[in-house]
Amino acid sequence: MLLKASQLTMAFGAFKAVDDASVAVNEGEVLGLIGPNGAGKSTFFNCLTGDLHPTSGTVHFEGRDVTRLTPEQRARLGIARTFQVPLTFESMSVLDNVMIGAFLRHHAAAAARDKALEVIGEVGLGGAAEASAKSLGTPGRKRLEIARALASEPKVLLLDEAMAGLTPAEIRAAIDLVRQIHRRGITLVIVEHIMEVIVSLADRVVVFHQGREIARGTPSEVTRNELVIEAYLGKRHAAKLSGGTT
Amino acid sequence: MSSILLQVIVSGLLIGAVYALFSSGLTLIWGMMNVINFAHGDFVMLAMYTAFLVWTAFGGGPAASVPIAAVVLATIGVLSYFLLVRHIMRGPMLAQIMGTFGLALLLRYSAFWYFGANFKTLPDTLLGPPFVFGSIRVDAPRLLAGTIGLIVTLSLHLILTRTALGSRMLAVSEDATAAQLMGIRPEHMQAAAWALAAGATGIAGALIATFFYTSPTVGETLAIVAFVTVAFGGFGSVPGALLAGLLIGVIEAVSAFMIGPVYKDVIVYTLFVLVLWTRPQGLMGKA
Amino acid sequence: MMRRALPLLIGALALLYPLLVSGSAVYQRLGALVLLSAIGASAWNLIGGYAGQVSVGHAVFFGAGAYAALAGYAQFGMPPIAGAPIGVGVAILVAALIGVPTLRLSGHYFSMATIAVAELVRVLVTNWEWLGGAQGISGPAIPRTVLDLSFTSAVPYYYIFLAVLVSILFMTWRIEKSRMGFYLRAIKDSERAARSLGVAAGRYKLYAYMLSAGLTAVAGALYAIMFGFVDPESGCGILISVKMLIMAALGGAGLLFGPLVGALILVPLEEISNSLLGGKGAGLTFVVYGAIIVVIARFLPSGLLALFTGLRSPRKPSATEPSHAA
Amino acid sequence: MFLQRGVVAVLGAALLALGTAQNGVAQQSVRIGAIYPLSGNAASAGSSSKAAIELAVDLVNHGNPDLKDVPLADGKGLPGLGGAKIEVIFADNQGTPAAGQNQALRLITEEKVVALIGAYQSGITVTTSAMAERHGIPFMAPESVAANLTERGFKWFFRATPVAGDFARAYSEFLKEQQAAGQKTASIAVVNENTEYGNSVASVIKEQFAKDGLNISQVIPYSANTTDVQPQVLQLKEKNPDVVIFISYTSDAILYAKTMKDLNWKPAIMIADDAGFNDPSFVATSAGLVEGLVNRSSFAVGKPGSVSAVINDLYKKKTGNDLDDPSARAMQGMLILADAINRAGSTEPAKIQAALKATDLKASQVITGYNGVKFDDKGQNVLASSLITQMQGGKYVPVWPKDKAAGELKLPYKGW
Repeated sequence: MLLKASQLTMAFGAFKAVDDASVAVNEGEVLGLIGPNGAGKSTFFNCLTGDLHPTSGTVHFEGRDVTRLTPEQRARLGIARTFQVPLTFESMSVLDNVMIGAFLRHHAAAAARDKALEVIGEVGLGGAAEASAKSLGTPGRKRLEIARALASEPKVLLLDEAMAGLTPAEIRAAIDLVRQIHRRGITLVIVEHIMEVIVSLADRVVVFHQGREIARGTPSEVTRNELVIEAYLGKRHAAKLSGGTT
Repeated sequence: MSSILLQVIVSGLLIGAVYALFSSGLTLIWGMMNVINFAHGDFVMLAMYTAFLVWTAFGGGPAASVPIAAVVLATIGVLSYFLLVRHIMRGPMLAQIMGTFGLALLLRYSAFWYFGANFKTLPDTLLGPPFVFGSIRVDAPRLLAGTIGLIVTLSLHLILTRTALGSRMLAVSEDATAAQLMGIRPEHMQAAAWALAAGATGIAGALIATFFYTSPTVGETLAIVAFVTVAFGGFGSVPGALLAGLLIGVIEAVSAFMIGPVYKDVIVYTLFVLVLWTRPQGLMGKA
Repeated sequence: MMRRALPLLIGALALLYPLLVSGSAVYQRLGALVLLSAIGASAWNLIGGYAGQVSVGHAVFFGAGAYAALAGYAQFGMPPIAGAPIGVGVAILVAALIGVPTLRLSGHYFSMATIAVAELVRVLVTNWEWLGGAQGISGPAIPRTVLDLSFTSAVPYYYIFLAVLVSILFMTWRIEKSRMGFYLRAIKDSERAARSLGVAAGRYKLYAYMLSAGLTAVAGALYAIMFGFVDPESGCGILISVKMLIMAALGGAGLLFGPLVGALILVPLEEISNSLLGGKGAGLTFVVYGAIIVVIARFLPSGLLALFTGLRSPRKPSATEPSHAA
Repeated sequence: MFLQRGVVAVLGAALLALGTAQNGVAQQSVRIGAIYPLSGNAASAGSSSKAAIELAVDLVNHGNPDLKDVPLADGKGLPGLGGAKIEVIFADNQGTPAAGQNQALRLITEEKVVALIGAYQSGITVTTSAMAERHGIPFMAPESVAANLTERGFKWFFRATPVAGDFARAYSEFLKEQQAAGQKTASIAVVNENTEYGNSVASVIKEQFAKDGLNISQVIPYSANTTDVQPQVLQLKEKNPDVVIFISYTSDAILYAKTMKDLNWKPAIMIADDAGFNDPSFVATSAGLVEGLVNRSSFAVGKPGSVSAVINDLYKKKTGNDLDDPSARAMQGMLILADAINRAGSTEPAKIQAALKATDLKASQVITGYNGVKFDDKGQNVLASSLITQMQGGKYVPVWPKDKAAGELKLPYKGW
């Protein structure tokens, strides 16, 4: 097991955003986290990355307890992430953005630049390396975030709604990119509410509702699960999904 | 409790209410627009000179100078907003510090050029004799300033929380783009906030002039207190400024009396830094 | 051609400046004052410009340098320059003490905390008899040896300051090109994103803060050596902090030459307007000074140098090594 | 490219400024530089001193028939230099030691002044006079009292003003006389602002009083330019001393006067150490609150027709205010300089320095209450002395020592 959260609870005052959730991520798999807005999946996600420290429960990475580690310490161990609303370094060029990630494993500027240029090519931003991050649109920024994370050479990459705000064509391109990343042996955890993404990418899915896990299984299993349909998808969406189109 | 100590606390509360009064304008701007107005003390100074001019022109007391100073300062506030602040608030924080610091120098030395360096005061008999409650004495100008300080901070709070104007201004401060989609013109709301904040500062200055000296550099003396009060109370929180003002007033007075006046700043600054460390959002600021 | 000729020209101008104005002691001194201010502002630039942590309390470190230089003389008869390293050490130590708790704060809160700490230090120094208390301390009024660095002409100061400034700028340039420089800029843009990429933001901010503090102390020590006097207001006053910040911001914070450009504008402006208008005693010096700052903030909020970086290609200076030119 | 043009523009502007600054050089005049705080917190005092120095120069250049005893006040300029006129170049020290020193250099090298006078704040006098010393230009300090100024081994530094030790002795003698006359002086409080001026004066007073057996029961240092002085006044009210000595700048002096009335407390004898309490702003705003206040001054307006009265009238005509003590001392400093330059018969700094060392003015030849002017080896005027004045009907009247008094001392302190 690469990444394991056990009995994780995150309370803000009396409100429990995540309530006793246990999820394990196997090496090499693509795990989907889904749930309606406010289900607690983002909070759970941020507990995995270290942006939040859970009220109780533990997070283990490669068998090591990382519950109290900071985001930067986890990044060094090999956990990388993207943000729901892209947090690119706006005053820098695309190349410099990616170099920040590359510097984690390559301390010399020249080596970091080489690594960054390589990753930029891989994610298809090759033409824009010298452009300012500010000049990119939403798809570009999401891609830039993925490139930045990849440049840090992670073992697991956590994508927080990496497809939100993209057009269907852009989504298809993004899915290809994620598949390609997966093929390189990087484990993926994907938080999404676009079902198409989950269905086409995830090996396993965990469904959150009101801070609790309500179902888990393969995408096809959970989309047939009564609880999931009622709590989250709603009948209309379920019908759409079984039709196979969006 | 000895009657002297009680007098110390009463004096502290009164000066504290005044601190709250001249800090409420600053906290409004700071909280609503995320702009530190380094010229705030000089706004107070201009209001004090306005009060002085009102008195020399026709012998008018606070009844005349307070509304006049409020209008004059509100005008200056709106002008500053449209000519300067509107342009620097989207820039980096440094541009805001630079711009408002430059404005501070400009205002301070324009007053210097016009009024000269001499200290001015209003006659101390303007508001009549002090009130005496047993052994406690409360002088009229401070009592008036303290009372109006309470009224103004409370009204500002009510305007922000209970009126349509207030909720629009808050909407703009939360998310200007979203507010714009709802048909609110952010610039108008921000200009209104500056008018309101500077107007309140005008009231403060006119009242302070009744018991303080006025000089071109008096704003410097007052500004630091205002900054500390605002950060202490929580950026943007008018009730926070009130609470912090009263607290600072009493802490200053009691520590100056019990330990020594040179240490009152040490104690206030130390407390302030401790509050920032343990509660960066201030006493009543939003987390 | 132009790209190569311009730096050479500026370098030659900087080296020859005292000779070019050899007829005027005032303009030789002005050159030294510009460099001295540029040293302070460049030091501030490391934390305030590159890392984006707007300190309004650097007077503490400036004061540490200035006081160490003169206290060493007043208490032990050391040449002031010998106190400078002590000042740098004290500044770094104090920066660590202040930095650990305050650098956790963000934005305005950090700025406010630095103001408060600086005022606290000023009040404490005012009551600290060993440091001369409110009366301040003087340096060697009449130089005992050349080591006292007490010169009538400003030319030796000019070259000392030039050497220090060039060293600081070279160091800054090296940092800018290195991992640390990238990390600082990343922290400025988004601390959260930087941390997610393994940037130990707290540590890097602290390093930058300590380095900045140490270099600011150098500026303070040089100031004290040149002027031979420091008191709480001229060493630790809030105006010292604000001036460093304004100078860097005016030229372009976070840019290598920003502080120098700011100093090149503001120091002559200040000195010349004071010489021309100050004697009239109407405060006009500061009306002019304030107005120019306002106008620059209004029309060039990112500083004067942004004018040029904006016109240039979006290429960052990071790509100047020829082997990697795309 | 642009940068380059900017540099050239700045240099151009600088040279232009230099050019205009030098245009005003008149051949016949002796140029003296005066460095005072004309902006910043002390600007009020600085502008008063400026007016007083201008008046002194006017006396030398144009004369006044009523001032026959004052050297050079006969309007013939400087006879020793063929009737040359004095020209004063003022500079603003902006309240900072750095600006003071920068301006000193400018005055010496660009304006070619033959002597400097200033700089009000002691800390600025330190840096400014150091520049004069390096260039070998005489420096006259008419009002800076910090003790260390004359301890630096300077050869070009002259100080005309009495220093803290002189004031402390005056207070001590004055209070002992009052004690003998039956006034209560059992407990004495000292309230001092916490910068160089207040601290140094307070500590010297403490030493002197301890030596003379006067009991200081309470010392209250406070930070200058404070927002509130109520706690200090309440501390006094609690201990209720018989005598209070205030050492304060103008802003705080105004607040003390108001606050003591508000809190209804006054001592039997209230003494102010010059500074803020002598500022024309203070007298204009607060005289009615401090009737009977005892003050220290080196200048007090004597009987009509006396030198001090004539000068005060001239000053009042010029500025609308009475001549205050620090400004009178500045004026005196300028007159001493003028006298020395005249006797030197040269604008050569070394000759002026020698003439300053030989200065020997009698009490009748000075406009202040000094016993005369005579500099010791360190440059201190050994004949400098202080008068004790009292606020009577909105004006300070000299009341002590008896031979220089123009009015009767009235105790206890009345206040408002």
